[in-house]
Amino acid sequence: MSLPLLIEQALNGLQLGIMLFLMAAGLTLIFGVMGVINLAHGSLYMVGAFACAAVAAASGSFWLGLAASLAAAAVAGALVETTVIRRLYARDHLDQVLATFALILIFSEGTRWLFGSFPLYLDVPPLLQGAVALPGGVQYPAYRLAVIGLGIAVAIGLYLLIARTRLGMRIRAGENDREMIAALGVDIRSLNTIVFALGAALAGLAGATVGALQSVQVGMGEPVLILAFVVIVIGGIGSVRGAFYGALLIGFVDTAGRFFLPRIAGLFLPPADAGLLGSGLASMLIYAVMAVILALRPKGLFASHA
Amino acid sequence: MPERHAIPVRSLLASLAIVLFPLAYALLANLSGETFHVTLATRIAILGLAATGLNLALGLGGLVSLGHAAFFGIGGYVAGIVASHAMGGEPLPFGLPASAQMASVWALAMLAAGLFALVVGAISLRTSGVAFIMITLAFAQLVFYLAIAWPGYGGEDGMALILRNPFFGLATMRPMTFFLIAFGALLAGLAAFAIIKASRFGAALQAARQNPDRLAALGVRPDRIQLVAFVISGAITALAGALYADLNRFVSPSMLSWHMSGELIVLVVLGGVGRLAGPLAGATLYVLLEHFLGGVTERWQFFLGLALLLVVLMGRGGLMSLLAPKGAGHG
Amino acid sequence: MTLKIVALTALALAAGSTAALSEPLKIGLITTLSGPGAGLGIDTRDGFMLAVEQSGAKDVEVLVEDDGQKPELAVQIADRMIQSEDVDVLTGIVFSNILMAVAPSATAQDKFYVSTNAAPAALAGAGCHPLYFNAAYQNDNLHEAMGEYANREYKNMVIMAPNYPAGKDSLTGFKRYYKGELAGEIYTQLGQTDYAAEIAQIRASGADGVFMFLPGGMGIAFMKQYAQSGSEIPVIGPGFSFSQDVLPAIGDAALGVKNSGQWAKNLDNPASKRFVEAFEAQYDRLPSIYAVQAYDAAQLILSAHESAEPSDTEAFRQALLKADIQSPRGKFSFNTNQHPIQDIYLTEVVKEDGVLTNHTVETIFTDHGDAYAADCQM
Amino acid sequence: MAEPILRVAGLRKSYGGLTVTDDVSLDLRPGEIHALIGPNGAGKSTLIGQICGSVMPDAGSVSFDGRDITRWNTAERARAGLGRTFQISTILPEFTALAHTMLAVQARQGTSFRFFRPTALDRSLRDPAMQALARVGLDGRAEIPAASLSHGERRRLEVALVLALGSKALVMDEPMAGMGSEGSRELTALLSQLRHETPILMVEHDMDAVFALADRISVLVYGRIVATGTPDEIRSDRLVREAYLGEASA
Repeated sequence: MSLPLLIEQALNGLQLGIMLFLMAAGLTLIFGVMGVINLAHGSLYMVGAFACAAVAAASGSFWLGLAASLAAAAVAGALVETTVIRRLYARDHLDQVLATFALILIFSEGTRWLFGSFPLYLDVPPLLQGAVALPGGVQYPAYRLAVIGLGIAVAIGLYLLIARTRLGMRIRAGENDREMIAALGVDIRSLNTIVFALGAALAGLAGATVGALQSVQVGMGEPVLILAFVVIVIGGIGSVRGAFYGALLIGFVDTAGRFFLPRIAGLFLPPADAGLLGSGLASMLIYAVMAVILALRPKGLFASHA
Repeated sequence: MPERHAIPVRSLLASLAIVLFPLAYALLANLSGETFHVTLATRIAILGLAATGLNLALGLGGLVSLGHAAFFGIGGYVAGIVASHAMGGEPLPFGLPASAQMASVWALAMLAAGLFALVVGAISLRTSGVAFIMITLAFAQLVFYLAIAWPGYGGEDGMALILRNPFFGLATMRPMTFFLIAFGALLAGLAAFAIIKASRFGAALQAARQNPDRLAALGVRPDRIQLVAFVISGAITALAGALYADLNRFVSPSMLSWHMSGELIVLVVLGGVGRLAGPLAGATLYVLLEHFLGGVTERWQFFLGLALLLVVLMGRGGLMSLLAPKGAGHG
Repeated sequence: MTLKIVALTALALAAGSTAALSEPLKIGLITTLSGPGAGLGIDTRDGFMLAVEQSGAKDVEVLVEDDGQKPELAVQIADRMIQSEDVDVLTGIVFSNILMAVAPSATAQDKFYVSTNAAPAALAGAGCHPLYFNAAYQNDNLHEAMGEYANREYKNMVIMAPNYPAGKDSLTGFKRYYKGELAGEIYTQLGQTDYAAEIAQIRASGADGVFMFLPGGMGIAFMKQYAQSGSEIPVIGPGFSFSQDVLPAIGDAALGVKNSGQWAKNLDNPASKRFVEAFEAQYDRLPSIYAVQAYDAAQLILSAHESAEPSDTEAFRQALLKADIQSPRGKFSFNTNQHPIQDIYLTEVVKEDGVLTNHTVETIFTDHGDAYAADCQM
Repeated sequence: MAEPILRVAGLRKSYGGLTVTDDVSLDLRPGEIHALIGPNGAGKSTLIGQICGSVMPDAGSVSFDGRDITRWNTAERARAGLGRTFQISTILPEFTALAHTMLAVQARQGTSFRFFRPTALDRSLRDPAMQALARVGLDGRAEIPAASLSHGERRRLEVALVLALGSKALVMDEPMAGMGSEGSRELTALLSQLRHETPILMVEHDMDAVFALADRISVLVYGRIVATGTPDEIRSDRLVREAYLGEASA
C-alpha cells in the first residue's frame, strides 16, 4: 500500500464527499427554510443530468449543457414548488413524503417517455480530459479535480450567500421563525420559490457533473438521494455546515470502507471470499456509521438551534 | 351507555364492505374458474395486512417509518430460509427445528422482525420528525444490502420456494386455500389493530402521536409506548412478508427495497391513516389500479404518481374518508 | 356450478372443432419494459416479435407484459398467464433474479420456459428441467471465453464484478479458463456508480490486464471513469459489458476493447445479414445481442410448433431439442441440459459509420457447451 | 412551618454565553400557591422546564417529596406526583375531555401497557375520570373533543387532569393567559380551593390573579431571584419596583 495510492484514495473520498454536498446542501436548505422533506430531490439531479446530456449532444458543448442543467433543474424546482410543495408547508411530514414520492414516479416515467429507456451519452469536456500529475507521484483525473474545485467554490459561495446577503439573511430568518419573517413583510412565497429553485439547481449541477462520469439514465438519482439523506441526518437536518462535514465524512468513510475492508478481510480469508465479505460490509458501512452517530447524537453532529 | 357511544354505523358498514371485498372477489373468481383473480385477491389481503401493521405505528403512533420494507422482507426471508432448510433437511441456527409449517414460520418471522424492530426502534425513537423517517430508511437499507451481500440465500437473485410451505394438512398450492389462509391472517391482523386501538395502550399511543409532552406530563414515557407499538407493528408486517413469500414462492431483496417502504406508506395514506380498514382499502385500490392500469399502459407508474399526488393535495383522509367521513373525535 | 359446466362443455366443443387443424400456440412474453433495465427488455421484445412476424404464422398469439424489473410482479404476471390465459410457453425474462422467480414454478406447472437471456448456473446443472430451455447461452460462457483469451495476452490480471450471484458466476467462469496470476479480485456494489477507489487500486496493482463484468449503467460509469484515470492497463470483458445498448453511452472510451460474444453484426452468414437488415428496417437502430437471442428463441418455439402440438409436451420438447432454425449466430444446437452448444467469438468494439458496435475478430471456442451439463440429470 | 414538598437549590443553566438561570433557589410548601413573576425574558419558562424535567440544569438540584429528582425525566417526575400545565394549553385535539381524563387515571394506575380490554367499557377508568371532570365543572362536556372546547374549558380540563393524576404538587405555566375576565374569575376560584390538596407553583403575568391567589411571590429578573415574600412584602419591595414594576408601568 503505497503513499500515492493513499493520497489518491483520500482525493477520491474528498471528491465523493463534495459531490454529495452539492446534493445535500439543497436538501438541507429546503428543509431548513421550508420544513419540507423532498424525496424528489434525486429527480432534480436526474433532470440536470438529462438536460446536460441532451444539450451537450445537440450543441456539442459540455459547458452549454452544464448551463442548461442549472436552468432546467431550477425551472423544474420552481415549477414543483409552485404547483405541489407550496400546498404542503402546513402539512405533516407524512403528506410531504407521499407527495414527493409521487413526484419521483412522475419524473422517472416522464423522463423515460421523453428520452427513452437507453442511457444517454455525456462525456467529460475536452479541456478536462485525462489525468494530471500531482506532487508525490499521484496521477489524478483532471475532471475529478475540477469537480472538487467546483464543489469547494459552491460551498464558499453558499456560505457567503447565507452569511452576507439579504437573501441569506432572509433564509436565516426563515429558518428561525417562519411567522416572524412573514410579519416583517418579507414575501415568504417568493423566498420559498427562490430557495427551492436554488436547491434544485445545486442538485441539477451535481447531476450534470456526475453524469459526465457515470451513466445518464432514469433512476440515477435514487441511490445518491438516499446517501444525501444520510448526509443531512448525520450533519443535523437544516444545517448547511452540517451537510458539508457530513458529506465529507460519508465520502471518506465510504471510500475507505471499499478500499480497506476487503484488505482487512483478506488477512483471514482467501482472496475471493475476502472480496465478497469486504464489499458486502463496505456497502453497509455508512448506514452503520449513521446508526452509531444518531445513537450518540440524535440530532446529528451539527444540529441547528433547537 | 349507548347515548354516549353512538355507534358510527356508516363507518362500520364501510369497513365491513372493504374487509369482505377480497373474500367476495376471491369466491367469485374461484367460481368462474379465474384462478388468477384469486391470486390477485390474495395479494390484496397480504398487502393489506402489511399496511395494517404499518398503520399501527404510523396511524395510531404517528411514527412515519420509511423502513417497514425491512420487516416485510425479514418475514419473507424467514419463510424462504426455513423452507430451504426444511427441504434440505438441515436444522436452522440456534438448534431451531426446520419445520416449514406455516404456523411456526409465522411465529419465527414475527419474532425475528420484532427483535429487529426493538433495536431499530430503540435507536430511531431517540429522534423524531424527518430524522426518524430517515433513520428508519437507513436501517432498511442496511438490511437490503445485507441480503444482497450475504453469501447464502441467493443474494440479489433471491431464492425460489418451489412449493408453498404447508399449513397443517391443507393443499396450500390451491389458490383458494391459500387465499383463505391469507385472509384469515388479515382478519387476525385487523382484529389485533382494533383491539389495541381501543385499549389503554392504544389510548396512550394515540396520545403520544398527538402530543408527546402532554403524555409525559401525565407520567407515561411516550418513547416506551411508541417502541412497543413499533415492535408490534414490525411483527405484523413481517407476518404479511412471510405470507407474501409463500404467495409468490419467491423471496428477493426487492422486498426490502425502499420503494417497498414507500409503497406501504402509500397504501396506508391512500386508504386512510389510522382507520381500521384504511390500509386494506388502500391495498385494494392499489392492486386493482396496478392490474387494470398496468394492462392498459406501460406508463402506468406515471399515472399512479399523478393519482397519488391528487389524493395528497385534494382528498385528505384517503379513501375511507370518502366512504365514511370521520365523525367527532374520540379516544 | 351449472354455469361452469356449460362453459367447460363449450370449451370442449371448441377444442374438438379445432383439433383437426394444428392447435394454436400461445406464448407469454414477460420482459422488462420499464425501469432502469428497460432497454434490454425492449430489444428482447422487438427481436422476438420480428421473428414472429417474419414467420407469418397465423395461429400464434404472443402476450407481451412488462415486469418492471420486479420479481414479484413477474410472478404475478406469470401466474395470470398460466392460470387464466393458459399460455403454452413462457419466455422473455432478461434478469436472472426474475427468471429464478418465474421459471421453476412455471415448469412445475407443466409450462415450457424458453429463456432469451438469463441463464443462471442453478438451472443449468442439478436444477435443470425438461421443460426449461435456454436459447442464449449459459451465464458463464462469455466469461469463460475471456478467460481463455486472456491466457494468450496477460499474465497478471485484476478481475472485477459486482457482488451478486451473476457477478460471482462471472469471476468463477473466468477463472475456470484463465491460468495466469491474479493481482486482485474486486467485488463492487451492485448498482455502484463511482469507481474511483477501485480504479486507483487497479492502477496500483501492477496488473497487465483488467477483466471486468459490469453490465448496464455500471459498465458505462466504469469505462468513462477509467478513460479519465490515465491508466494504461487494457480492459477486457464479456460481451454484456459492451453490448449495443450501452456502447453509445460509453462513447469512444470503449473503442478497441476486446470482449466476447456468440454473435456480432459483421458475422458472415446469410441469416445474420437478413436479421440485421430486417431489424434495422423495422426499428431504425442496430440490434443488440439480446435481440438476437430473443429472435432465436422465437424461431425455436415456432419451429417446434410446426411439427408438434404444444399440448403434447414430450413431442413439443423433442421438436424444440432439434433446434431446426437458421440462427444469425450460425451453428446452434442444444446440449444435454438444453442449453446451447455454439461458437464463442472474440469481438472488438469498432466504429462503423460513426456508430460504435462490435465486430468478431476470431473464434475462441468452437461448439462450446457449459460446465454444468454434467450435473444435469434428465 | 411544614416541610416544603418541592425545593429548588442553586439551579444554573446557560446557553452559550447567556445565563438564563442564575443560582435560583425557591421552594413550595404544602397548602400554598407560590407565584413566580418577572418581565419577559427573565427565564421563567426555562426554570419551569428544569423543574419539570424538559430542560436539564447545568448545576444545582431539584428535590421533590424528599427525593432528589434533578436528573429524572418528565415522565418520572410526573409519576412521582409532580403535575404540570402548559403555557399554551397542551391537549390532545382528537381526544374528548373524558378520554383525556381517563388517560390521566390510567397513567396514575400505571396501566398503560394493557392491550386487550376496551377502555370505553372500563368503569375503573371511567368513574374516577368523571369525578375529576365534575370537580372542575366539565362533567356535562365529557364527550366533547378537546379541539372544540373553549379556552377556559381547556384550562379547567388541565386542572381535571392533575386531579385525576392525583399529583402532590402542581407547576402551572401562565394559567390565566388568554382568558377573559369571566374565565379568570372561575379559574381563580378553582385554584384557590385546589391549593389545600395540591400546592401550586405558578408562573403568571396577570397581576390581579397573582395578588389574589398567591401566598408567596418570587420575582425573577434576568435569571435571578431578586425577592421572595408575601404579596404585601413584594408590593413594597424597592428592588422589585425598580426592576420590574417600574418597567411594567413604563
